[in-house]
Order: sequence, then structure tokens, then C-alpha cells
Amino acid sequence: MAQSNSKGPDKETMRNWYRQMVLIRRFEEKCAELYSAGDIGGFLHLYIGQEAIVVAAQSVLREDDNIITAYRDHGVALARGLSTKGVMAEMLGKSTGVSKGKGGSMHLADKEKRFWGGWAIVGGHLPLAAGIALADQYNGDDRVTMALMGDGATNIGYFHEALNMAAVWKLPVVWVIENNQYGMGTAVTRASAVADIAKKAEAYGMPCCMQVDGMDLLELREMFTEAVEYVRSGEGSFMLEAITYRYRGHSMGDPERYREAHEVETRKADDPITRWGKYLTDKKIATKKDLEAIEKSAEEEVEEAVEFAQNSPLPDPEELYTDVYV
Amino acid sequence: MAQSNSKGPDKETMRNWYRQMVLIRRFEEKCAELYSAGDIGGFLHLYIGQEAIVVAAQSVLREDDNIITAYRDHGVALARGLSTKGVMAEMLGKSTGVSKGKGGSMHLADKEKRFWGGWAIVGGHLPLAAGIALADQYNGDDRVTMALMGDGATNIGYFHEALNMAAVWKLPVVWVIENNQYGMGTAVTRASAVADIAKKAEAYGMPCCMQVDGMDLLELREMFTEAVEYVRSGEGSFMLEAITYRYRGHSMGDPERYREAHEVETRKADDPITRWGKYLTDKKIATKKDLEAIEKSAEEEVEEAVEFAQNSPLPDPEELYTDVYV
Amino acid sequence: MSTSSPAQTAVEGKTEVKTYRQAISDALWEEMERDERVFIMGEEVGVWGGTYAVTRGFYDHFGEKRVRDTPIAEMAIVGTAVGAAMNGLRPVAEIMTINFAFLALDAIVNAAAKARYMFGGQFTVPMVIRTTTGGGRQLGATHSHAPEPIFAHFPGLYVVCPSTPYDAKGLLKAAIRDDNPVMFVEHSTLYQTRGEVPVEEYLVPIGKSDVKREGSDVTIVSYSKMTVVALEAAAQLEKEGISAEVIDLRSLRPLDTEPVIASIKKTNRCVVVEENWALYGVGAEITARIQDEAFDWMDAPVKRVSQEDVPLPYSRELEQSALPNAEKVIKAVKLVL
Amino acid sequence: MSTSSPAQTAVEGKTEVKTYRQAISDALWEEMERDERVFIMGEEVGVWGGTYAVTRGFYDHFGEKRVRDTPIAEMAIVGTAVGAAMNGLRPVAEIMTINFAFLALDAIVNAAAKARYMFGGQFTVPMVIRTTTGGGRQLGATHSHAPEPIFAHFPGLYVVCPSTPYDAKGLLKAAIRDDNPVMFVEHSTLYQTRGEVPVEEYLVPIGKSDVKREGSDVTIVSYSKMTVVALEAAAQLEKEGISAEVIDLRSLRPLDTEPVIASIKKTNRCVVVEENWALYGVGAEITARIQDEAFDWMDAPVKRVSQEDVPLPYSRELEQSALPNAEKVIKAVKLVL
Ligand SMILES: Cc1ncc(C[n+]2csc(CCOP(=O)(O)OP(=O)(O)O)c2C)c(N)n1
Ligand SMILES: Cc1ncc(C[n+]2csc(CCOP(=O)(O)OP(=O)(O)O)c2C)c(N)n1
Ligand SMILES: [Mg+2]
Ligand SMILES: [Mg+2]
Repeated sequence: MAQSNSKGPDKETMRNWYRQMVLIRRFEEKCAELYSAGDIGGFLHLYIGQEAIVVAAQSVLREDDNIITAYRDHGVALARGLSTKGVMAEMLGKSTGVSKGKGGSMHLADKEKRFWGGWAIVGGHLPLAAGIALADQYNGDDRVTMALMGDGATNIGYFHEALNMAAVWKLPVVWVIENNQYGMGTAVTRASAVADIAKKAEAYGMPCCMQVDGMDLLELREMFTEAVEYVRSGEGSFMLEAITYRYRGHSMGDPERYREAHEVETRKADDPITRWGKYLTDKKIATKKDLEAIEKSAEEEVEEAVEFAQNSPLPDPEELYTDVYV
Repeated sequence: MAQSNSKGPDKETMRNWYRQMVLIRRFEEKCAELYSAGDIGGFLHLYIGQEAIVVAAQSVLREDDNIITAYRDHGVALARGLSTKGVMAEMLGKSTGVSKGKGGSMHLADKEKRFWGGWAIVGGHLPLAAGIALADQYNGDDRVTMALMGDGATNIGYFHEALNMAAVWKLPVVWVIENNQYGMGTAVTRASAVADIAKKAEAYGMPCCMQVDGMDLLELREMFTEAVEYVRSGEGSFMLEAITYRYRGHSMGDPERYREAHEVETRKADDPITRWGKYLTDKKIATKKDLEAIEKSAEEEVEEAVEFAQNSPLPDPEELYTDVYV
Repeated sequence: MSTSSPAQTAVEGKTEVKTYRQAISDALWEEMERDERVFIMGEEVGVWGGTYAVTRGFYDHFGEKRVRDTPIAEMAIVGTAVGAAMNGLRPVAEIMTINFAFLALDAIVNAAAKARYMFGGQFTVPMVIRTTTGGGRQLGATHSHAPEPIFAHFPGLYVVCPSTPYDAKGLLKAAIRDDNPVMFVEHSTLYQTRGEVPVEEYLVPIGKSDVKREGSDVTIVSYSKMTVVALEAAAQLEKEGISAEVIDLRSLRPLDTEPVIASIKKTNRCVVVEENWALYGVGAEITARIQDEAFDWMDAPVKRVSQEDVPLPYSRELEQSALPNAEKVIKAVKLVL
Repeated sequence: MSTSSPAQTAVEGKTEVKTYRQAISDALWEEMERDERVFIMGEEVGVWGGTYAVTRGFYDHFGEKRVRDTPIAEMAIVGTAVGAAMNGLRPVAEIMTINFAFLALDAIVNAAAKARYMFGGQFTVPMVIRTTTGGGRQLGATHSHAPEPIFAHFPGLYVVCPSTPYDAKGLLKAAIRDDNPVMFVEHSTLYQTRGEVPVEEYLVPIGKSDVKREGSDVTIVSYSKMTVVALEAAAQLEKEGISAEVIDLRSLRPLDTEPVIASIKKTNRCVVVEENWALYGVGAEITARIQDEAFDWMDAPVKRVSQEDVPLPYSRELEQSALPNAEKVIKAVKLVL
């Protein structure tokens, strides 16, 4: 899965990144549909617009590295290679879901794949990331833990405590800020004293990549490679801020009073998938037809996942009482 | 009380700073005695070694400015002009105490004097400082709020949330870090990712004075003047880090396994009171005899306070039930 | 001033039908109009208009000085409000949902609730923490708590949990005017419910339980959303010839059990309906008081209808099966009859 | 394995007298020797040796990898321990006093207690949160809480509160070996108390209440320090010819009321002694269970002896007057007789 050799990725791999991004987007679009139809409940946070980040991140991680994120977690799940069926079944609250239908959209995880979960309390997963990394460091494993968070999360106490502790203990964590310009409806500058969020790394004496273009898969990969190498070398934590944008509302039902439609349209013009598709065709790594085939296959995968999920049974009523304690 | 005119303080005022520092030290020494004798209970955190900071701070504040601190609060109380008797009576849990005997050493306050309290949860008073300042800003008052905290407090979530909010809202607070090298037994560098604590100000885009010599009353005054002027001008918050040292244990009963006796001795050699006394005599602002007289008068004030406290009645048993609700 | 509720009694004077959401919004609006010192701060209360749309229109009308969007920083939201309250303002601090209030527990308990006592009565902390509670919306385990009793454990604080538009409006206005810190807990599945609300200004005093329905066979005690569930159960029981009295606690601190005891002396039987987990919950406290104050009047043990003792799952059917509902209440009533 | 306690029963096998502090220290030490994955982290646990001296000598012996001083950062202390536990270690996270655990409530409730359920059982969180509780030391309102029931409200967590050196050692070892998150609450005024502790290794199972003293006239239910108070009261009552049975809950979650119910069926009378405030506390829960499960055996209402419903003041006499003591327990017993 990982491609961190110096020769650079092969064409197949590069096409696969395209597929991953498309898969995430189609998946998200389908979720929106299913939510409107009442098949998905709760809160639904879509990753549309941000796909390049997690695909780039995942592309430089080893299979045995760790990843953890917040509630906007479908992208991580799919890029990490969780089964699309299992993820979709979770959306529908079915027993075949990755969390047995108990977690829902915000609480996907796969222990085997070392995806330690989507967590819905803003910032709450950040000390968990530190702890996961601590266990590896403790055991002498050279695994890296990647922790994704939003811009808004950098204002909460958890962020400060976790990053400081990680820095003091030189824990092997790549802290990734997905700066999509808003925490719900609050623009970064209305909530954070510094617009340039990566400045916060200075308070922890932590190296960082600032303002990475989160719409550019290659730039992201370069920066993630640097970050992961640094962290794996045992030097401690690293922070990376990717500038991105979510096209959809914060979650379904967002009245979006905080931005103009044209702002969204402008941003959409710089779409990470379109951009990567163009790169692939420009560089003759894929033809237009290849891309169409990929898109089709991704769509089919999503359709099959929906079918699987819809045909899956609900959790047994007795499941209510399991998993509370070991 | 305040002396922020450009002509500089008069001699009387300068001698009075000496008296304030001496008063605090004598008061603290007496508290240690009374604690050992069992007259004071709970936790007792002495301010010995750090006296110059609060005296300098207070010397540049207006009477109607605000001040708030943590549990190491006797110095603030005395410098702020709370009655020594009332403070000592509080130590002894008497009804004549500044908090009616309900607060004790860690919870002194005087609303009239706008000393908003000593607070015993590390960092817990920092958002309170923001809120006090917010009320002034809201009302168009040009008051400054001064919030003192220890080095250890800069690692807790409260610090981050409060400072970020204060910066976003441009609240008129001078954030003062009394870096006495340890949070209980943990040296700064073992707890904070950055040894140079004022670096944390950068995460809030906040101006700061780094590494002010906390044993030098004049340097402190200069820096406090700058900070207070900046804040009063409406530009927002300012951070100031004073390097200091507590001679005594963290609280009574500290086994002090984290430092060598000679470290303490070395630091004591650079005592703020001795230094200020020397300045006064060198500059002929006071004679040795003057200083001795001041010391004697401070001691008497403390003795009178003890007598007052000891002769004061305990709170009426019914006081248990008052002040819970308005 | 009337403490009756539209759920059972005709409100005196002219009324109009309002949603719980609108009633709360009106209360806040009126208090902000009345008193310049009242302001609201919290996540998304401004530009967004409140995630439950309670403050829609406030930002444009009152401006950003009095309708303050905050960073995601629950400890600071509450702590800052405490400081502002001590220094003369009357903040309404919104914690988006009560789940996030766990992060602010220290500020609530050690600052808001203690500031007065600990300094010998020097300070007052006239503030309201508005928040919203409850499960049943498939939000998963972290976002579906109804933990009011843990906050109500602490002296120095009031905890108010209205169940109707009438109560919500009158109690929020009373909370804002109160000089003590009040946690005002709305229920996220009640915002759309409707009820009569007086056109004229009124207050509902904090700390008075309210008989929402009179009955003679059994007493059902509840609060917040569970009052609606209890009333549903009572309506169904009536068809079976069972007359249930429903008492709405309205606040968990102060806890007014007088009407409960009076009712028990009439019905001799009681069921408590609470959305929280049973352990150390509201049902436990009510039961303890009843057996202490009406021991000889009890003909059967008090039964508690509570959330199943598990974290709430996402899957709809599973989640619903964990929550109290009218059916479970009816079953419990039949057990005590 | 014996669940009896030195407070009332001879422990089998060879024993030695130890303080509560030493018993806890020994338990932790032995478990760290036994299992490389066990480590301790918290404020001042290392160089200082623990503010209550429980980890004195650990730093030198086990080194800084396994005895980790942390910044003052309670949310991160608990959260980091949760992550480490999920990833294979068995952390003991010390929160210096339970007052500071309010800051970590979200990490305790939404991470530690939910991680297993919410992800369908994928994760285990084998960790212990060691902390110390209680008032009575003139620490003032912010530093004198005994709020165990608010933590015990939440499923997914265990809350253990030992009252004797024997229980403390056996329960801490059991907690460390348990695969669930356990909050282990020591009492700050019990560290100096002494009792018999077996020389041989033993465990005390979590979730079993313990009859600390047999009696026939009245049942006194308590936990932690209040068990000591209850035993004191029982000893005095004996002189007056009143035979009190004392039951130590030992854990508030799981809550084992079987021995309580059995005892009530014998004595028909009960007093609960709790250090926390009464409202939504332990006494409420115990009372609710008793009246539910032993309704017909009750000859008098259960009485609760709790902390007065005020924040604890600093002044010694005032503070003492707010806390439960033997005298108050005796008074309550006489009320129910
Ligand atoms: C502690 C806490 N407070 C508030 C919320 C409600 N909330 C959910 S997401 C969110 C915004 C987070 O913004 P950001 O971190 O930028 O992530 P994004 O949603 O943009 O990916 C808020 C306020 C929460 N889940 N947790
Ligand atoms: C939230 C919280 N955690 C822990 C403590 C215990 N404690 C009291 S003082 C202190 C050290 C604080 O150090 P610092 O901020 O440097 O202040 P100093 O005592 O040196 O003045 C600690 C850990 C507390 N009071 N509050
Ligand atoms: Mg964002
Ligand atoms: Mg310090």
C-alpha cells in the first residue's frame, strides 16, 4: 500500500489515488442522498473537497502506521482501505457495519487496519493520538501515528495539552490540520488568534509545514513524506497544515449563512480530483477513458456497498447490551 | 497608589515598595510558623522570593484596575492593599477574614479593591480574567485586568482557551507568568515543550516581554508599564514572563526532592528585597536605618495582624449555610 | 404569577401558540431588550443563528458585541462568562449541547457554583448556561447524554429543565434575572413542540414543581422531555380507566418535592420517568425523598423508568429500545398498581 | 479468594500490618513488576514520589519510561492513557485529586467509557485512573469534593472506592488486571490508617460489597472513608446495646446491593452514610434499590447521612460541622430504630 521508495510511485498507484479520491466523493454524494431519504440518521459530515489530503496522507503511511481523526471520517476510512460495504452498512446502522451499527457516520473504526476511529468531541482524539504513539514508542516500534483535525479544533484545550505533552515526550505523531476555512460557521480568523494556524506549532517547539496546498495531491505527498520521515526518525512530533475547503455544509442541514454561494463556486474551480485527473492525462499516466472507467468502477463500488448495506440485517436487539464491558 | 507619571516615582513611594516587599516576606514567614503550629490548615503556598513581581505590578496599576491570581495569593492581597489583619484572620479561618474564614489561604479576595480572588484550580482563573476584562470592554471602561499565573499553568487547556479568546476579542488583559522554575516538583523543561514560555504568546499573535528579571523591581516596573500602557490603549492583551524563584517548597510539607539545597542558596543570593534595599541606599533614597525602621514597622504590622486574627471569633456555625445562593 | 402549564391548565389572559424554540428565543430576546447587560456568547450563536436556531436574527439585531460567536472552547466559554458576571454583566453562555458541558464541568462547579461561597459572599455570579440535552436522534454515544443530575449534584448552581413552551419562556426569563448561576437545559427533541404562551410578560419561578395533569391512581414524576412521555402514557392509561397524576419537576436543583409528596399521599403509588441512566439519577433521589417523607403512604415500591444502562448506540431501533417511552411507563405503572 | 476484610474478619494465611498508603503502593509496585505493560503517569508521580507519597521510590526503581511525570494537563493525562490502553499498554493514570478529574470528565466519559461500545467492541481500554477524594482537610471548596457518584453514573466505567488497606491492595491489583477502564478512588484521609494485609498475593474482585461488621438491629451502608465512620458509630452503638451491621459497597459501579438487601431482610432498618452531597448521591440510589427489592421488609424509611448541602468552607470547625461523622450516624440510626 505505502509508496515511500525514492523511485516514486508507479502509474498504477497514481491512478489508484485518483480512484480513491473519486470513490470518496461518490460515496459522500451517495450518503447525502441516503440522508435526505432518511436512511442515514444523526449528523453527517461530508469530506467533499478535502479528498486529496487523506489520500496523500495514506499514500505515505505504512500499513502498520496509525491513523485517527474526528467525526468527518469517511475519507479516512475509505482511503485506509476499510471495506466500502462495511462503511456504508455502518451509515445505515446495520449489524454488518464496521462498528456493528453502534457508531454511525461519526464513529467509524477498524482496529485491524489501525484506524483508531472517528471521534465526535472536538479535540478529544488528540490526546488519544498521543497515547497511541506513546504505546509504540514505549514498545520500541517505529510506527508513526497520524492525527487529523480541523482548524476549529486548534482552539480547544485538548489541542494544547495533547501537543505540549507530545512535544515534551517526543511522541511520534504527525499532527495534520485540515484547514477548511471554517469550524461550522465560524471563519478561522473569527475563532483563532492566528490565521496562520501552523504558528501554533511554535508554542510546542514543533517543526511544521505551513499552508500546504490541500488541493494538490503531489504537494501534499511531498510534505507528508517529509513529516513522516521526520517523525519516524524518532525526533518527535511534526505539524502540517493543509489549506482546503469543504464544498458542502458543515453537516447536513447547515443553513450556510456564513458564506456566499460564489465563494463556494470559486473554490470548487480548484478541485483536487479534477486537478489530479488533469495531471494524469497531461503526463500520459492515464487517458480520459481510463479516468472514466475508474469513475465508473468507483460508482459501482458505491452502488454495491449501498445494496449490501440495505440488504444487511439490523443489529440483534440484544446487541444493545454487549460491548459495554469486556 | 498608582505611579505612572513620567516624572517617575518619588522617594516615599520607592521606600514604600520596599516596605511592601518586606511586609509580604514577614507575613509569609509568620504564616509558615503558624502553619507548623497548627493554626493555619489546608495548603499553604508562600510567595517568598517572588515579592518584587506583585509589588512592581501593583505599582503601575490604577486603583480601579483588576487583578486576579492563583492560590499563591498572599502577595497580591497585601500589595493590593487588603488589610493585613483581614488577610491573617482569613488564614486562621476567622469570621473577620477577608473571605469570612470560608476561603482560607488559597481563596483570598476583596471585591471593593477589585482583587478578584486567588483561585486554586490551576488555570481556572484565566478565563475569569478574560471575562472580567470583557465586562470592562463591554462597558467602555478603560480598566486593565492583570492575571498572574505560574509557569506550570501555561500547559493546561484553560490557558490556551483563555488566551486565544482574549486575543480574538482583543480583551484588555496583561497575562503575567511568574516563572519560578517549577510547577510543584516539575522543572519547566520537563513540563513545557518550550522553556522560553513567552514563546507561547506567538500562538495568540500576542506581544510579549520575555524573560523579564523577576528579581529586579525596576526592570519589572518598566515592563509592566509597557504592558499596561499597551493594554489600556485598547490594542488587546499582552503577555509578560518574569523569571523568579520560590525559596520555600511548593507548599508546606514539600519534600523538595526535585532540587538541591545549593540551588536554592544560589538563587537566594539574588534576593529582590536585598537588591532593592541596596538600590535605595546606593541612590541615597533611604539610609540603612530607614530600612531597618521599615522592617520593624512591617514586622509590627504582621504581629498586630496575628493578634487581631487570634482574638477574632470563629465564624458563627450558621455561616455554614449562608452565601451558597444569593 | 401562575405556575400552571398549557399542558394541562388554561393560561390566564391572552395567549398564542408557540414552539418551544420560539418561546426560548422570545425570552432571550425580551431580556436582551430589557437589560443592556444581558448578552449571549457561544459557538455558532451569531452568524449561524444558533445550531438549534434559537438565536436566529439576534446577530443582525443586537450586533456582535452582544451576540458573540466564540472559538470551540467550552472551558473558556463558561469561565469567561463567570468573570463577566462577577464584574457586572449578565451573560448567557451557550454550550451547544450538554455533552460538551463535560469539558466545562470544572468551570461550572469550581468557578460558577463556588465563587460566591468561597469568598464569603463577596461576589455574585448572575449568569445562565444555556444548553440542550437528550438522545434519540442517532447521534451516537458521545452526543446523546442526558446527564442533568450530575450537574444538579452541586450546591451553588441551579439546574432548570423545562418541558413546555410556557415553562421554557417563563423559566428562562427568571433564570436570566436570577443572581445565581443557572444551568438552563433545553431538550433537543422538544424544539418543535407547541403550546400556549401568554402574550403578556410573565415569569415562572425557579424551584417549583408543577402538576401537569391531575389524577388519583398513580403519580408519575418526570422532567424535561420525559414529561411529554409521561403525559402520553397518562393519556393512554386513562383509556384503560387508570387515572395518573403527572408532576413535572421543572428544576433538578432546587428540587421541589412538595407536590410529589402531596400527590403520593393521594395515590400511594409512584413511577419516576427519567431519560438519564438510573444509577445515581433523578429517580433515585425522588424515591429516597418519597420513602423518607411519605413512608406510610406507600402501597408499592416506586418504579424507575430510565435509560437502559448502556451508552446510546447509533442504529435507530437499537437506540429507541434503550430510551424510556410511554409503553415502558405504562408497564411500570401497572407494576405498582 | 477471600472478600473478607481486616476490619472485621481474620484474613487467612500470614499477614502483616500495613498502611492504606503502603498497601496501594505495594499493589502498584507488584503489578509493575509483574507486567511490563503497566506504567504510571501523572503530575508529580515521579521525582516528587507522588503528592501522597504512594509512588515514593518508583522513579528510581522503574525509571522515567514507566514512571512518567506529566505537565499539568488533566484532559491529556486521561486521554493519553486511553490511547495507550487501546494500543496495548495498561496505563495507570494518576489524577492528583478527584477535584481535578472534573477537567478530565470528557476524556473519562466520552473516550475511556465509550471507546469499546461505540466502535462495536473492537477496542479494549485496560486502564486505571487513580485519584484521591474527600474533604475534611481545610482545603476549601474547590479542593474538597467527594463526587464519586457523578462518575459512577456512566456505563462503561467502573468506580472503586476502598476503605481498608486490605481492600485497597486487592482491588487495585484487580483493577490493573481488568480490561475495562477503572476509576480507583483513594481517600486522602485514609492513607495513614492501618490494617492486616496478606503476605501472599491476593486479589479482591471488583463489584462485591463486603459486610465489614455483622449486626442485627440496623444496616449501615457506606463506602470509602465513610465505612470507617460507620464502624466507629457501630462500635459506639454496641455499647448502647444496638447491634449494627456495616456494609461497605467498595465499588459504586458495579454496585452490588445483594448483601444490602440480605441485611435489610434481617434488620429491617437502614442508614446510608456518604461523604458526597445527598442530592443524586449514593444514599439515594441505595434507598431506591432497597425500597424496590425489600419493600415489605422495611420498618422505617432509610435515612441518609451526607455532607451538608453547601460547598465546604475552609474554617476548621465550620468544615467539620458539614461532614458526616459517627455522632450523626448514631442519631440517624436512632431515628430509624
Ligand atoms: C467539544 C465540542 N464542542 C463543540 C462541538 C460541535 N462541533 C462539531 S464540529 C464543530 C466544528 C469543528 O470545526 P473544525 O475543527 O474546523 O472541523 P471541520 O468540521 O471543519 O472539519 C463543532 C463546533 C463538538 N463536537 N465538540
Ligand atoms: C487543574 C489542577 N491540577 C493540579 C493541581 C495541583 N497543583 C497545585 S499547584 C500545582 C503546580 C502549579 O505550578 P505553577 O503554575 O508553576 O505555579 P507555582 O505553584 O509555581 O506558583 C499543581 C500541579 C491543581 N491545583 N489544579
Ligand atoms: Mg474546519
Ligand atoms: Mg511555578
